[in-house]
Amino acid sequence: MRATLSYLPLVLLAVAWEAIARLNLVDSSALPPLSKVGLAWVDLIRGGELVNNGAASLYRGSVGLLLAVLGGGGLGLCMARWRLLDVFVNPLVELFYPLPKSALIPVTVLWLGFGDGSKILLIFLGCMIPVTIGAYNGARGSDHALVWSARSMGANRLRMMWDVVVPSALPELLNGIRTALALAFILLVSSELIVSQQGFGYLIGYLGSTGSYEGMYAVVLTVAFLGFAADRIYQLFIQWLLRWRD
Amino acid sequence: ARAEPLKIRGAWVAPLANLSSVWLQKKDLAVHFGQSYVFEPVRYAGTPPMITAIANNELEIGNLAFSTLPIAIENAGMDDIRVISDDFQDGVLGYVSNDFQVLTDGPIKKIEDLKGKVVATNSAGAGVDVAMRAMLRKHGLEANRDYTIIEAPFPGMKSMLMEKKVDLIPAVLPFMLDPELKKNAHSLFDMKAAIGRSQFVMWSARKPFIDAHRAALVDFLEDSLRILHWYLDPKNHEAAAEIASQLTKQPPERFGWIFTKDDYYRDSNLMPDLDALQKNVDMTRDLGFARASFDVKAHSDLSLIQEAAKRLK
Amino acid sequence: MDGQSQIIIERVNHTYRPPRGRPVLALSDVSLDVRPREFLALLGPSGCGKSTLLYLVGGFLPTETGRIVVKGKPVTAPGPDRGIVFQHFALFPWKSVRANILYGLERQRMPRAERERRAQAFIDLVGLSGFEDSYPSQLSGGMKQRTAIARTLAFDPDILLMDEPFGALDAQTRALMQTELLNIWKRTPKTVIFVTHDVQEAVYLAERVAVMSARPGRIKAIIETKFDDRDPGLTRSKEFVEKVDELWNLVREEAIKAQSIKAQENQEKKPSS
Amino acid sequence: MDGQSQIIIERVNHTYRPPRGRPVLALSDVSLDVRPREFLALLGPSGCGKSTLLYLVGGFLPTETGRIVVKGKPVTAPGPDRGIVFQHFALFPWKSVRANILYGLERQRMPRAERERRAQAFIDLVGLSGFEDSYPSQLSGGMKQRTAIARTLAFDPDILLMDEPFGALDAQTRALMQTELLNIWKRTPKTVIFVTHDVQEAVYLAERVAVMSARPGRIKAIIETKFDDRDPGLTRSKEFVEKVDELWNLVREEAIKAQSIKAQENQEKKPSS
Amino acid sequence: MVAAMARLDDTASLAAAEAQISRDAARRLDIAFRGGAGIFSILVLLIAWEIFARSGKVTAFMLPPFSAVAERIYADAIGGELWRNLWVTMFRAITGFAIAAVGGIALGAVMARSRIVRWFFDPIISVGFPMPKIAFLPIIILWLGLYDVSKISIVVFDAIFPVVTATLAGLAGVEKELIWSGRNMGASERELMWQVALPAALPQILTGLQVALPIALIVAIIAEMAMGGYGLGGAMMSASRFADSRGVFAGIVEIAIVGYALIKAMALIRRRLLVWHQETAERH
Ligand SMILES: Nc1ncnc2c1ncn2[C@@H]1O[C@H](COP(=O)(O)OP(=O)(O)OP(=O)(O)O)[C@@H](O)[C@H]1O
Ligand SMILES: Nc1ncnc2c1ncn2[C@@H]1O[C@H](COP(=O)(O)OP(=O)(O)OP(=O)(O)O)[C@@H](O)[C@H]1O
Ligand SMILES: [Mg+2]
Ligand SMILES: [Mg+2]
Repeated sequence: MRATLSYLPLVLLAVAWEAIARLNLVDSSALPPLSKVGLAWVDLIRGGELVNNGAASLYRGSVGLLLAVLGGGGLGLCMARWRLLDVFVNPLVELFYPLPKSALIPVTVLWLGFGDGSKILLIFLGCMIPVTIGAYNGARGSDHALVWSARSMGANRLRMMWDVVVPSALPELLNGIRTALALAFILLVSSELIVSQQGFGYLIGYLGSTGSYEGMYAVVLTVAFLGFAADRIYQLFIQWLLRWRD
Repeated sequence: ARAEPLKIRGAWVAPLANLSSVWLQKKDLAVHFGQSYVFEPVRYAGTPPMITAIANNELEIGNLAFSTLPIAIENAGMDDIRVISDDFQDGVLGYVSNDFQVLTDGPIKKIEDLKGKVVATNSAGAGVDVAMRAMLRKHGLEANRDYTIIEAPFPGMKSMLMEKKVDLIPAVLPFMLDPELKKNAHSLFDMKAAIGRSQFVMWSARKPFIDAHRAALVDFLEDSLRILHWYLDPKNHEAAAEIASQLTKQPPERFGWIFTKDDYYRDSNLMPDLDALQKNVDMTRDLGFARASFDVKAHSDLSLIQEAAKRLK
Repeated sequence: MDGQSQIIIERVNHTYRPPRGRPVLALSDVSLDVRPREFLALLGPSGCGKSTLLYLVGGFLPTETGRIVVKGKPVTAPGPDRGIVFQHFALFPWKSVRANILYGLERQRMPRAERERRAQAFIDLVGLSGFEDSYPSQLSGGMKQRTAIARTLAFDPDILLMDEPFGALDAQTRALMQTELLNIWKRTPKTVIFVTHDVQEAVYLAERVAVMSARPGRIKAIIETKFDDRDPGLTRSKEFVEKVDELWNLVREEAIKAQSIKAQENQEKKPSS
Repeated sequence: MDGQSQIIIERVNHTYRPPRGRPVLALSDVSLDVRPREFLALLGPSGCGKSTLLYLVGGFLPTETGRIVVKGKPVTAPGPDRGIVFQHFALFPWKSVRANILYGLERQRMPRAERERRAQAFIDLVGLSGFEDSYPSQLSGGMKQRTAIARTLAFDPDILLMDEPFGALDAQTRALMQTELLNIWKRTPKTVIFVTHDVQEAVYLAERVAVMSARPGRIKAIIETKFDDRDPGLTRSKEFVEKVDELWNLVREEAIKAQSIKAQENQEKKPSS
Repeated sequence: MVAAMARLDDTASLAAAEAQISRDAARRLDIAFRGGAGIFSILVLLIAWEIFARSGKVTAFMLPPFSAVAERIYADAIGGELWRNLWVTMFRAITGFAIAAVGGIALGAVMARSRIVRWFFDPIISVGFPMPKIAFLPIIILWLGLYDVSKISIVVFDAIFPVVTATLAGLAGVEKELIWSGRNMGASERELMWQVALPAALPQILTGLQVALPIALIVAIIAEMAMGGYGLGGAMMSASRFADSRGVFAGIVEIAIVGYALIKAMALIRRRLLVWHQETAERH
């Protein structure tokens, strides 16, 4: 009951969609009614396409995201604490942030080809932005006295990073990861749209190019729903992790 | 022990239109598949990434259009690329030609009326785009000077025209068959009128690859021919429509035209029309999309497909 | 100066440079020697640089001019030989009371059972049994302070730097903690620098009391306050009261000076601004 | 109870319910009346609920059982009629000393010139001239505390709730601040609840001293400490020393009880865990 | 300046003043070094690029040498095309970013305060952000047209999410004593939000904005690539259509420079706004 109530806005949105399509407020070939999208979804599930392509996508997405969280988080934390790294690496990282990663495909395929590798790299690079910025700013803001405290109890620099800098950077870092989580889904689709044999992006591009918009939206909504579910689970995780805050 | 079968990756963009996109569905006809080669069709969002992929040895057989072939040779520096077979052609008598349509009760009555208007295209430099620009130029209209070009995906073209966001759209298969479009729009000119018969899309591969794997490629082309023949055979029309339906998630009734005369022309021997191609390439250069022209014969290697066709007989 | 000193502070200055605004000279030319096993109290008006001096000895702030030598080695970084109780506690907010206290022990690779036992002993010592699993945000001010004390005492550093460690405690708890601290100090060989605002406390606990001048902090005087016996009646003895008075007067002078320096600065500033 | 009381606290309980872990009963059945213009000190062992009681009167925590009435109206929300000095200062870290002090005055829509003048006066009063533009992170502990005092005094609330406001100050500055507080209290009609750990301070400043019992906090005793004159020699008078001793004994009992309650709880806990 | 400072602390010894001078010099050197080092590592990257491109391991199509790309940028700049495209893209990205910033902070603040608003937007944001908006391109074109409005809308929709979540997360972490303090001094709920909660959450909110800025730029460019029209993205797209590697890489470099400048500006704003914060203090 509570759950339905709290997701009522989504239901309202769905009703609005159905109404817009049914009332022909927008050309129904561009926006099919949600109910038809639902039917197409059932078909896609039955045919197994959604599951097969989804598995491929989720693999790429989770590897890319994982790398972004570990690599980006580590980089951000280290840049915040080690001056030399900050001075030499930060300019390169900042130069990299604003690049539309899809424009880098010609370069990324140089090393990784058009297979999973280049897509994972793309997701990794894209998701790195919020994680690195969050980790960097969070770590820079950590209370000096806490850092000192740990050091004076015998924590070496590395230990201190893990014991103090990471927890104090956590609120910002976690929010960065939340953004990265959502970005991962967007990047996943856009990287698979360009070239691939399977994946959500492949299905979207493929169904879209045949004009079967019901199917395309079914896939789009599946991606959105997975993103939504991931975000919900992640938020529960955050709550648990930050339980010490009052 | 036998050698590993050769891996051949083939590109496609549009489902149904490109043979690669329906190839695997009739894999059972491919007698050499898994023996001397394996075939792996890969979808690309357009031809430009294919060029990158070929240059990078990530793709063996590209699906280049007449307008992108010069780009691959000149800009990407792949002088060793060779046309090896046909995919489909436009403007062949008795077959369908891509259409350029306007609203029936709209303001555009003749091409000159497009001055100052907005024209949709699928992607700058694509075959359809080049043909359209050529036609407008014949009538004294230059892109960006006399009219605005915007890009939109093919399936969305109809809505854009109906909502009067644009004044001219290219109508390609299967979207030109849309009943609503048929009711409200009509043809202003077609691709045949614009550039005559065209060798629209053809399979292309690099010479070192061809030389190294000649035998396997002939096997592959032989199987491809078998598959094409199956699709073109009127006996199989219903089964083909069923495959199309499964692929595109649309009812089979909509695919009455597929592999018939209402479809693009496909040479039953997969033999490209090099004369048409030469004309297309020259025109692409004249429009400024390519810097220089070249002899298409020097950039094709038809011996493979000839050999494959011979074997089938 | 001599090999005998445990902590040598020699002509040390410290200037804070906020990102904006003018630099603040917090310590000027401070020299101080602390002998091994000595209990030294540090008195001085608010803002005179007592905390800053502890931070320098702790190795948290870099020594810019002059030098600080601890056990024969110049201080370059913090280390577990010098334990500090911060004025604002600096508890890890994401760790429970127990976990906060265990932290230093874990860093010393103490076996698990041993460190659990030790942590519990110090929790009991500061009277926090029952609150082992509370987070700092769920403690009262005094309880936080006691956690901080327990945390530092637990990992048993040779040198204790304590910045008003009993400031938030009620009189009785404070007396209890004083006794415990003295016990620990007597039992284990520790050198203590103890910042306090309570002159009585300073005289009662310390062997010597250093009085700092108003900002910029200097060592103004060092008074011996070693009494032969530390009986409960001590605080009422004439000797004791005299020492307290002497120190009280020294501190008062400085506090008044601090007020007037500020007033003067103020005067100077006014016309220009 | 009577129309005369400025603050009526009647059978108030307070339980903290942390999201995890067991609830903590901080106050149990506390009743206390404060008369208009009265200066009441609150003494009690660490963790007994003094801060909690101030939060309730301040309206920061909801009154769950019992009732709290201030100036005839039940407390429902905080308001500028009750100014509070928090134990941990709660300064706005993004505001300079001056801006922190100005904040309350701005909220009262005081004209600009007037509030600038008033803020400066209180900065001078607490001896922070020269640090007007410093941010809290650039102040020493005592300086932060003085900023917090100035901030609350500046906006001139009818009722002052002060939670160990002089805890971080050196003896002399503390004496100065005590005098200033008494001056302000005498000049303007203010009711004060003053939490302190210093029994002498309580006796010196307050007209009545309430002693709280160990957790869960109760009002254990209320002692009149009104002396006719507040001369400098007062603190040495017999009367005064006797009051201090009386209170000291009361507090000690509670502190010892607090220790033993904990020890007992501990005992009870051990076998089960 | 040093003299003035010496007078200020005239109680300080001469030695201290001298030490001061040498420290000041060291600091200046240090600042110069930091600026220089940034350029240094970028230079190293460019040189590595040039060498790698000329090494023969890659063709000029896959990776043209930097010098050729620079030439191309120069030509575009002289021809004026660069500035026209730059202006269009910046206009879209920055307008979108500004709307996302203001809207995101406002939405986050209102969500933190009002349960109803939170109830309504919470699931919508969770669904909306991971949604691949490219797929809605046809509808966006139909509704909002082909020009700036539709592109800016896409930018806003993608850039607002990090701002909203950062605002929410920041507000959730504000110490309750600060709020109490503000209440105590008579701040209304509105004033509390503006004067206490938001400033206290500012570090996190700024982090959200710092994340949103590159996203806004990227999305603006991708929208241009997908929908055509002028702008850096449009130019890059047509270059890519014609396998014009120099044009593509010129675009990449231009975007990197513009983005770098924007990110630096944002970092500067952060430093200015957070002078009071730990992170701006000297690092030891
Ligand atoms: N981070 C900082 N930035 C700028 N100035 C600072 C900083 N920390 C301290 N100061 C200044 O240095 C001086 C000494 O501060 P310190 O904290 O050492 O004083 P203290 O003796 O411990 O005072 P208290 O007894 O009030 O705690 C003060 O005037 C303070 O304003
Ligand atoms: N947020 C909280 N969550 C849970 N328990 C709390 C919380 N705040 C206080 N307590 C508990 O309530 C009791 C009373 O706390 P309070 O801060 O009122 O004590 P106090 O008398 O002010 O002590 P002190 O003199 O040490 O400041 C303590 O036992 C403490 O553990
Ligand atoms: Mg201090
Ligand atoms: Mg308290």
